[in-house]
Amino acid sequence: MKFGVVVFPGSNCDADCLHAIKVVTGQPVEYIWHKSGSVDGFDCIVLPGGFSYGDYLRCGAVARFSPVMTPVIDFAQRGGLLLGICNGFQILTEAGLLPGALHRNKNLQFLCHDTHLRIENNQTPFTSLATAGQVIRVPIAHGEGNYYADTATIQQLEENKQVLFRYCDPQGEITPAANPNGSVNNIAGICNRQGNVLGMMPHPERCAEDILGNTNGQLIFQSLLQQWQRRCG
Amino acid sequence: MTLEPQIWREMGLTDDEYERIVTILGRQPNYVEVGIFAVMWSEHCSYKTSRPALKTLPTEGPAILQGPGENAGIVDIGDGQAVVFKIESHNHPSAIEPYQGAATGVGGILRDIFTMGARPIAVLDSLRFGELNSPRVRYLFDGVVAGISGYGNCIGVPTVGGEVYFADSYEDNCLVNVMCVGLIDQKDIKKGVASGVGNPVMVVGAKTGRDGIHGATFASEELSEAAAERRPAVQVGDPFMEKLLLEACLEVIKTGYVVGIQDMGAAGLTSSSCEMASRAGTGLEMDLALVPRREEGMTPYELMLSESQERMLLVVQQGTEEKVTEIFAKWDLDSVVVGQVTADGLLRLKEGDKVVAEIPAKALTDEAPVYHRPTEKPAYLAEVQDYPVDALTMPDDYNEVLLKLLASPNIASKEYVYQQYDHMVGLNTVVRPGSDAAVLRVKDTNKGIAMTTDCNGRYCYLNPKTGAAIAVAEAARNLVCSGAKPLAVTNCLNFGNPEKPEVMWTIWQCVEGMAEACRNLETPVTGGNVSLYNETKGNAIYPTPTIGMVGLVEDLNKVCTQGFKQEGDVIFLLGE
Amino acid sequence: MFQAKIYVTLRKSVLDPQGGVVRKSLYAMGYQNVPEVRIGRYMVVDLEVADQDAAAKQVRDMCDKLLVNPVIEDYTFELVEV
Amino acid sequence: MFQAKIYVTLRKSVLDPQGGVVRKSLYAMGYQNVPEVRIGRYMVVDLEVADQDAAAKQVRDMCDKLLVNPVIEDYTFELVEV
Ligand SMILES: Nc1ncnc2c1ncn2[C@@H]1O[C@H](COP(=O)(O)OP(=O)(O)O)[C@@H](O)[C@H]1O
Repeated sequence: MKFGVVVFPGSNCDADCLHAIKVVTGQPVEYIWHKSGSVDGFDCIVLPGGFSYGDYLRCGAVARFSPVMTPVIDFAQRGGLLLGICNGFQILTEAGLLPGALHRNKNLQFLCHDTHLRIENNQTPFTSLATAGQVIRVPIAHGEGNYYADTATIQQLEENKQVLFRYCDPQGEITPAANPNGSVNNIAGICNRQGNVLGMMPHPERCAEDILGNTNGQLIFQSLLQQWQRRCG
Repeated sequence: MTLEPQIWREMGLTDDEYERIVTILGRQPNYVEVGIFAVMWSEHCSYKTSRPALKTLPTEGPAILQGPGENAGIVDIGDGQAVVFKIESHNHPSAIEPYQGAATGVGGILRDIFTMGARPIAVLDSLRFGELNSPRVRYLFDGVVAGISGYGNCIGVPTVGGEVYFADSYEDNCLVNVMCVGLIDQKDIKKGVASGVGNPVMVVGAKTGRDGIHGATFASEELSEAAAERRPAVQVGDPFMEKLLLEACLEVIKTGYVVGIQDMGAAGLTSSSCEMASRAGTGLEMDLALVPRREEGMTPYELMLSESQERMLLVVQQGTEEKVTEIFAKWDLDSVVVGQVTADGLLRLKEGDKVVAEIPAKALTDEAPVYHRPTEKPAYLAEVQDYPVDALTMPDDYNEVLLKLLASPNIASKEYVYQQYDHMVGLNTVVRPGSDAAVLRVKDTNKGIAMTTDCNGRYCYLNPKTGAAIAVAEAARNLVCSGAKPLAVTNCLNFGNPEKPEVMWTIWQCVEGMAEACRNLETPVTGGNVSLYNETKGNAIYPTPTIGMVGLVEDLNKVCTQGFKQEGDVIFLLGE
Repeated sequence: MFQAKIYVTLRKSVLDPQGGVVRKSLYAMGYQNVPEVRIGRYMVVDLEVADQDAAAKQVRDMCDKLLVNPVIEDYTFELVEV
Repeated sequence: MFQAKIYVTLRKSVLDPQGGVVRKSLYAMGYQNVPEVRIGRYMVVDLEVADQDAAAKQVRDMCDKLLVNPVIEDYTFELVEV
């Protein structure tokens, strides 16, 4: 299984994603330059976190027009596995691959700390190794992770089980206090209708090695690998 | 044409210093030349007051690869790797515009690290403010923290540690000291030298604007209403540009085309060019008409003194210009050849064919004036040191006192601050903020680097020499408690007006205390920064010699954190 | 040449945390007569284009594509010939 | 009641990194006729106050004290009765 990590100008979790994928899955992984016109040969593409184009104007707004986004969007529409983490999630919403928008945290501050996430749907390629309702600890690091969509969209997301992760307390309760940024329904990550595109604000690549004190994030990369191996033998 | 005395005096030069310039040049300087001398001979750039004291610091040791004098210090950590680190102040700019002042402080120290070819892996911030109940202090505090967060998070270097103190003495003069730590393979180390006559000189990165003209001079005087009027256009940080510059510079340095490289910090093009020439014993000739600019009609004077951020000066091997330009273009950055290295030791500036300034490079650096200012033990010391401590009454309720202490902003958790900093990006942070020292792993090894900043200004006020020694000792203890062996020190000397003998005395005392402690702990000083004139309306800050220290963790499995771990564990108290 | 002044505001249905904070600060400063503050973006875009209709079309296009996020933002603009 | 529309821009000579990035992005999208973009803030403040002069005085005061950072920003405003 071949992973690709897109490098936009200003991406700063690109190297982290590459490292985590390599360490966790042992699979080949390469950078994809933002000016690249093709993503042929990749089985899973990651839009990493960081500050593409400095997050100037709006997070993800400028990156969405990078040349590489044309083949990436095409890749996703053909069912390719696409994972957007943090800034990557913001880019996915700006590009219209996921509904809604991410705006400023309700306390107006950048926040970097651990959060607990409840896995709401384990029937996706990103979460297949999880048990239903499993709670994992994954750090966030963002100033604009406050997920918003209008009521109708939220209803659809919920009905179709597109909400994959919700901020919760360590026991798995979805409480306002466990919501770090004001997201509607404590939403931390959603997928598209087909289930091949995931956007999430928390950083699984930051908790994928023992030395960093937490390996909960491995679950996502391992699920991807397992699903792919199952599909492709 | 002779200039009016008014002109050089406003630029911060004394009449004596002006005479000295005339002697050096053997003629009257023109306006551009006076401006260049004024910034280079400012306290901020020349260390004219602090140099004699700094000379007494221990700077050598078996692990030291680069001591003071370069953009940053370097220590050996084995396996052909090294740590590059330095601390710098951005006090004055932060007092004027806390967000941008702090942000550009981070930007500046990052550039000092990556100009040496190192990848910055961590930032630490050492902050001092007045008491939090004042709205102005609150504004400064929130603005500074937001600025550090805004810049550091965006560029993607984790801010892993630091300190925050609140005390009245910093009410009008907040302190913003930022330290950066980088990692390098020793073979990639680059220095700020303009060697090789005929080699091209290139300006890369952001375009030059009218921002921050005379910022260095401004940092070398007291904050006052009059100074506020002379205030230059505030520099705005562009962390996105810096991220591109960082990646492009590291890529270019790897190619081997680069002969010397230096960032344009205080005094911009002026300091970078004359320092690079002076270190190499060469000269530089530049055509200012070629410098990319943001605004129309900029004069040579403005181009030389602008402190626009996110710019670098490079000397590259002849014939590699195009390849270098290609790499910068890949990162969407401007890079332009503006001149070349010469043999005559002169900094020669032209606008087209016209020479607009010609100064021996060394006159601006090594030959800057040095002042041995008078010292006098301050009278307050006798009073505070004789304070009858024994006469203090003991409280009735110790629980109440404990709660009060824990609630004091100086002791309370600093989570509010460090949760605004991305302290995990890079995947190296093994010990996060909140413990004694931050520990970062070195990927693909079993090693770690521990780092901390420390200084208790109140101790230094009560006893400058012992206070400074305590700061070094505390830093060393923080590293040791984390499982690291202390290696080396960088420091930022923050003081009031050195023209006052009492302030000068505390500078000497602090440096003595620091030197003694560094000698005893075998942690040489590899560099640092001096910020004087932190004084408003006669009120100086506490003497604050901030210590930044790095240490080596030889076995990452033996890292230790602060908290109690398990019920039943035995508690020991060590020391006297 | 034209200059477009573009005013971007958060849509009514979207909570404006920044506006809320500013309103509270104003209140604390003594401005108890300020029921609402909304904070948005103001952009000035210069356009080298001959006629006003073409300019307006370009501005609308830029806003729809890049400058404004229709999920959470609304905009209006003005054009002045310069 | 009045509504103040406040336009805040960066002062001349102050770098506008956002504006620069947006200009380049517009350029890449085909708008090669946009020499400059400047990005500022737009604030809408409701004021329960009887007359226009009093409203104007209040707005100036709020801007000078809180809403605008005079070190790097300039502002203008308009008042409409609502
Ligand atoms: N400004 C800051 N930025 C980042 N981390 C900070 C800052 N201030 C304090 N910290 C972190 O909080 C912890 C406690 O700091 P401090 O109160 O100075 O501890 P100590 O007095 O034990 O050295 C340390 O890990 C320190 O690095």
